Amino acid sequence: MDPIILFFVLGLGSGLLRSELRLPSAVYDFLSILLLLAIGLKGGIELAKQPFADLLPQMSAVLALGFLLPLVAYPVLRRVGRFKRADSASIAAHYGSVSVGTYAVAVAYLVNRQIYFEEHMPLLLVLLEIPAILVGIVLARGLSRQTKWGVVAHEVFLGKGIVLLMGGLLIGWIAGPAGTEAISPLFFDLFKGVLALFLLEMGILTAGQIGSLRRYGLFLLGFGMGMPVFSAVVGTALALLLGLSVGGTTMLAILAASASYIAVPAAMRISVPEANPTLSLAAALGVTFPFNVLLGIPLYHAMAVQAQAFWGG
Amino acid sequence: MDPIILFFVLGLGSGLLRSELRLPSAVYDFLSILLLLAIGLKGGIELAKQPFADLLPQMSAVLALGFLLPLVAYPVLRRVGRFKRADSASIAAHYGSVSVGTYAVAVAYLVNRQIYFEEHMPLLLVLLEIPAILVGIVLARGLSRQTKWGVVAHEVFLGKGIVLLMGGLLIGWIAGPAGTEAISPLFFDLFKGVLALFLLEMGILTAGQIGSLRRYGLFLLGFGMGMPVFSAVVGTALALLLGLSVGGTTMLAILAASASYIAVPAAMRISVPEANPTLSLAAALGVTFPFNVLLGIPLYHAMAVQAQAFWGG
Amino acid sequence: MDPIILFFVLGLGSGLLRSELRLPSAVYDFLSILLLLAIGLKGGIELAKQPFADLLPQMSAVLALGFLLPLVAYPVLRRVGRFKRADSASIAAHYGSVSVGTYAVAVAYLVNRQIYFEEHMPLLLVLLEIPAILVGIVLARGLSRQTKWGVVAHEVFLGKGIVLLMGGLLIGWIAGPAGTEAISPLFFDLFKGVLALFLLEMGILTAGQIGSLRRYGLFLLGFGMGMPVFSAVVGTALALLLGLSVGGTTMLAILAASASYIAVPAAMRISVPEANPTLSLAAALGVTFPFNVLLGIPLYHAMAVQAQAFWGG
Amino acid sequence: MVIHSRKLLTIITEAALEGTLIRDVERLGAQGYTITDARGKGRQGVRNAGWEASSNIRMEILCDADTATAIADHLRQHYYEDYAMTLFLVEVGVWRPEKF
Amino acid sequence: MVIHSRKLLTIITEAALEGTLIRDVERLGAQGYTITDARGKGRQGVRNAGWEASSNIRMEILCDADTATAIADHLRQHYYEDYAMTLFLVEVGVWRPEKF
Amino acid sequence: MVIHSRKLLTIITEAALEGTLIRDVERLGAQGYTITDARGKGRQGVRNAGWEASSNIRMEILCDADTATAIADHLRQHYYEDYAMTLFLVEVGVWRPEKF
Ligand SMILES: Nc1ncnc2c1ncn2[C@@H]1O[C@H](COP(=O)(O)O)[C@@H](O)[C@H]1O
Ligand SMILES: Nc1ncnc2c1ncn2[C@@H]1O[C@H](COP(=O)(O)O)[C@@H](O)[C@H]1O
Ligand SMILES: Nc1ncnc2c1ncn2[C@@H]1O[C@H](COP(=O)(O)O)[C@@H](O)[C@H]1O
Ligand code: NA
Ligand code: NA
Ligand code: NA
Repeated sequence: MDPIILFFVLGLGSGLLRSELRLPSAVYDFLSILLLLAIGLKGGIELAKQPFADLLPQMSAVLALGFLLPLVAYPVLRRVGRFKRADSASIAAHYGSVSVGTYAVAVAYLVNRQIYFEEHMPLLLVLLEIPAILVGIVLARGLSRQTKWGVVAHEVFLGKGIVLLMGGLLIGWIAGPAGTEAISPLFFDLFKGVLALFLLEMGILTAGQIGSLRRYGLFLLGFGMGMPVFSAVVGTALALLLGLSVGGTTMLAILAASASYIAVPAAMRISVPEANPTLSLAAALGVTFPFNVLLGIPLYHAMAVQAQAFWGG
Repeated sequence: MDPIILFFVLGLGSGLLRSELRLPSAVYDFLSILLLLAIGLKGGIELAKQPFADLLPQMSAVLALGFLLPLVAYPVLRRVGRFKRADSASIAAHYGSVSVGTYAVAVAYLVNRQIYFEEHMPLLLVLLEIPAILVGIVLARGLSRQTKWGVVAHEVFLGKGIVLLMGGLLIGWIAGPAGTEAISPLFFDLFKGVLALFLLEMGILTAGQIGSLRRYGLFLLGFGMGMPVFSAVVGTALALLLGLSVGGTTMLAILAASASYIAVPAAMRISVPEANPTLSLAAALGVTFPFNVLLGIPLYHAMAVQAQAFWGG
Repeated sequence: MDPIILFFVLGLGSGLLRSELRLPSAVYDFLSILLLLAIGLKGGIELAKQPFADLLPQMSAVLALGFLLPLVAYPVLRRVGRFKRADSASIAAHYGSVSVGTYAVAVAYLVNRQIYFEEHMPLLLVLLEIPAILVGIVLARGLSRQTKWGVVAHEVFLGKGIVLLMGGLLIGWIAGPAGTEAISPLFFDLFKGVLALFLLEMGILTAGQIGSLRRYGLFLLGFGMGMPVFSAVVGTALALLLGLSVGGTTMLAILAASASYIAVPAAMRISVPEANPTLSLAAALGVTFPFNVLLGIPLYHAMAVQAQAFWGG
Repeated sequence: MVIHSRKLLTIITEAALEGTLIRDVERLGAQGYTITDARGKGRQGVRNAGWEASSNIRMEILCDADTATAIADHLRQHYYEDYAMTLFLVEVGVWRPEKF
Repeated sequence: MVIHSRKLLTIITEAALEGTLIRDVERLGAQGYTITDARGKGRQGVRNAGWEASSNIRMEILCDADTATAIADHLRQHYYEDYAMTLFLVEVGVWRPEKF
Repeated sequence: MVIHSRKLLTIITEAALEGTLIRDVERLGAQGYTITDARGKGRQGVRNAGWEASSNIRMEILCDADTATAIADHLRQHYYEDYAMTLFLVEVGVWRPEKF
């Protein structure tokens, strides 16, 4: 088993056993900054190698995906889950967006198995982060005049995660492979080690969600595993349409399947404050993150292999 | 001279000169986490290479050592040092347990000189951390019903240090040498650099103990150097019995000789609160740590060489 | 363009757009500590390779430079800038001293272009940090008896920056190239990556100075760019006299041109508290740092090439 | 020197609100503020500082009684319902009353 | 809105006690608490936050007078002798008294 | 147990002053102090903790009225003009008055 997954399990275990183990928040921030920049840089370096125009179809498709997924999730949450409007909208936004941590684990998974994937994925990652937030706000409020779209845009586009991902992307793009060589020991050689520590803390945070999960019951548990599988199917189908490789298909599936626990919570807190943040975190962090990391990635990979074998070109 | 020792001296010097130099506590935590995981991983990877059953004799012997040492230290502290019962018990527990920082310096020392040692030492390190704590509590309280052994066990087995060491050990064991290759740039390549920074802070902390040392007088100074030498002799003898290599003998000596300044203080503070923590820290951190790092390690190594030459097989 | 400069631009941009991106202060401290130690170590390792006596002329010349520059800056600030005595003295001290961040960028610049420079520069860096502080205090107070020179000396020589630079220098000197090999993955391989993150935060800090800059007007802007160019010319001339290489000349120019934003602010705050720290920081950090990093370094390099072609030996 | 009476309003709330809160209290007349990072527990459960979404800040504002009331009213109307937030007021003495 | 009077009990003590303390004060009736990291000096010497064994926490509990007294009594009996610990009580005003 | 009245003097000032301040308040009779890191805004503009030169500390001193006055007077004379500094005084109750 990949040791980074074991780090996640270690964190989860020590969290459940109420060990006092925790990373200081400055360290957690440091690790996230390194991961976000590394992922951005990697994507930018690859963008430097290919004509940008070729990517426009993929980019539009992914934006559409980001609008679609929360629109599917919302009625399920509202009708079946019987959540309040604001809560349904907020949870839907979390699932329409993406989790950078999950993406990083998927990268490690594919690299480990030497499976090629389209390296501009970080660009799609950034694009997929944003639409669901806007959809979530509109679902909660309607197209109300009251919504301060300036504030929302600021929160969305200038949030830490997007700035680091986009910044890394641009730097990698401008500097190219040769230019970034000197910084690769920090950002690329240490990547998996940094990811391991990050997952240790993610395990601890996940363990902290079990309590709220118990309170909010079975529906969240089901939704937290059913929704990603559904999204992965949609992502896989889209990847086939776009003609991605097996690795790229797996990646698009995991992007669709993952649920945000950083950018979206922050944006929802400011824009839809009446939504209860405990609900969406319990689902995204307490169920979907571990599900994707432990079971989802191999599952979506198998799905991609099958799908490509049947319909792929 | 090994530069990591110079980092310790730099910290010590700037502490004594009252420079404002300090590592932020989040950074100190980060460095400790890296060291503990690295040591655990290293040990686990080696465990993966050999049959576990072969280690049982060594493991039992080390557990016995952990029970023995505090029982020797206690009467000395009580009678000669004239410390109160709780204080004697607490100091004895510190000296029966181990210091991970000292262990790491010893690893660097042996690796530097390319001296082989049994690589499963981290397992023995973990085992040696624990018994002395239990002995210390019993020495302080007797086998009283009042002691909340559940709380004690939680504090001991789920303390940060043990979780990281044991976790690293298990991860290394399960993932093996091939699996951990991708995380080795962070945990293994940076090891000595991280250790250097860690020792810088240890130097500063040691300097901070000189004040209390002055207050509590000569006995602590003598005990802080005499006890480790005695323990090292016991450790060396045990290593001969167990048939360890010269490097392994040095290691067992240093494990025995080192005094805990992380796990045991935390456990004693909760379980034997009436013991004055200043006393044990002044001895373990102000005397024994620098003594072992600067003089002890080469001394115990020389001792191991001699002992192996005379009695070794 | 060198990616580390792009990191600075990213920080500057996200600061100006009021993104919430910030490095936690513990992380900023960690990065500075790594940079200071790495620069010191590098210099020390080189010192180990050459007879110390040969450096005495350069060392004296640099000390003289450190006394001269603030004496030139002071009357300009007082007469032309119409600043109060204390403010003029304090700003002059900032510009007479050096910026380690700027030095690090210059190192990256020259190494990138494979331009040789005298590697003992960190020694000159340390020497140049100090005299300007003393000059600044005397300019503000006269040779008053009231000045607590003991406190000043403590602040200057035992400040974090000097201790780490000097400590690194001594460790590198004693341990030499072979001894420091084991710690080079942390201190040297990661150097540029660490510098990139450091510059990201510097960009954010610089953006934070724009407000005060606007308040204090045009003179500071002009001084913040004119003074470094003047100092660079003096530094270049001195380098020619001392017979330095093209790279060494560039380095001495950049040392002279850079303005302190760590050691001097701290010392001035304690020794000349009536000086307004906002003024000197706005100039040193808001103008001179970005000017040097973005334009100054290539400019001084071109100047060094020309100067060496005309007058160099 | 003589001591003057002022109010110290302490606000414990979600870290995510820091920026918004600063804008609001300055608009309502606060001449300054002090913030420390905190963790805690209340109606909204445990908030223990591991990461942004679950950490608190503790903001103190020294001001006169009217400003304190104005700020408290505003906060209760706009944030109290939806955010983790605790407010309390203490009577304090200051030496330079013109500052607050 | 009318302001109600409550007590703010502040406890400055060793970081190692955090878990135990939380359990105790909740059992004794505290509806919430706020904790910040601190360093300091007192009877037990300097405790300056470099590492766990020597760092402090500062815990605040808003509650009624009885709860404050109960907690203070408990702490003095169980911890005051053996741990670095300082307690003090302030009279504060709150707007939502039902919370505390 | 009976509660005694003491003063809590809070000083919010530049982090660079920490060492000097500790020396001064101990000389003026403080038996102890507690410090937390802080950020804030006042006369001297925003001080938001990103790095040393612009971060604050918040120091609390429990003492009797005379010591509090002595410290406050000293600080106002020596630092108030040139440094970012805010002082305030609160009436508090303590259980072990001999400590302060
Ligand atoms: N009774 C209390 N005493 C002290 N702090 C409290 C109390 N109740 C709540 N808090 C703090 O205020 C924050 C928000 O409170 P709440 O809105 O009740 O969740 C909590 O996370 C605590 O830090
Ligand atoms: N007079 C005081 N004023 C403010 N804080 C104090 C005072 N005395 C003690 N403390 C704080 O309480 C902690 C424990 O106090 P002690 O039990 O006296 O060692 C110290 O580390 C300080 O942080
Ligand atoms: N009205 C206020 N309320 C709370 N804290 C303040 C206030 N004014 C100033 N401060 C704090 O005291 C520090 C120094 O204040 P000043 O000397 O006014 O710049 C500021 O950085 C704030 O942290
Ligand atoms: Na998704
Ligand atoms: Na031992
Ligand atoms: Na200069």
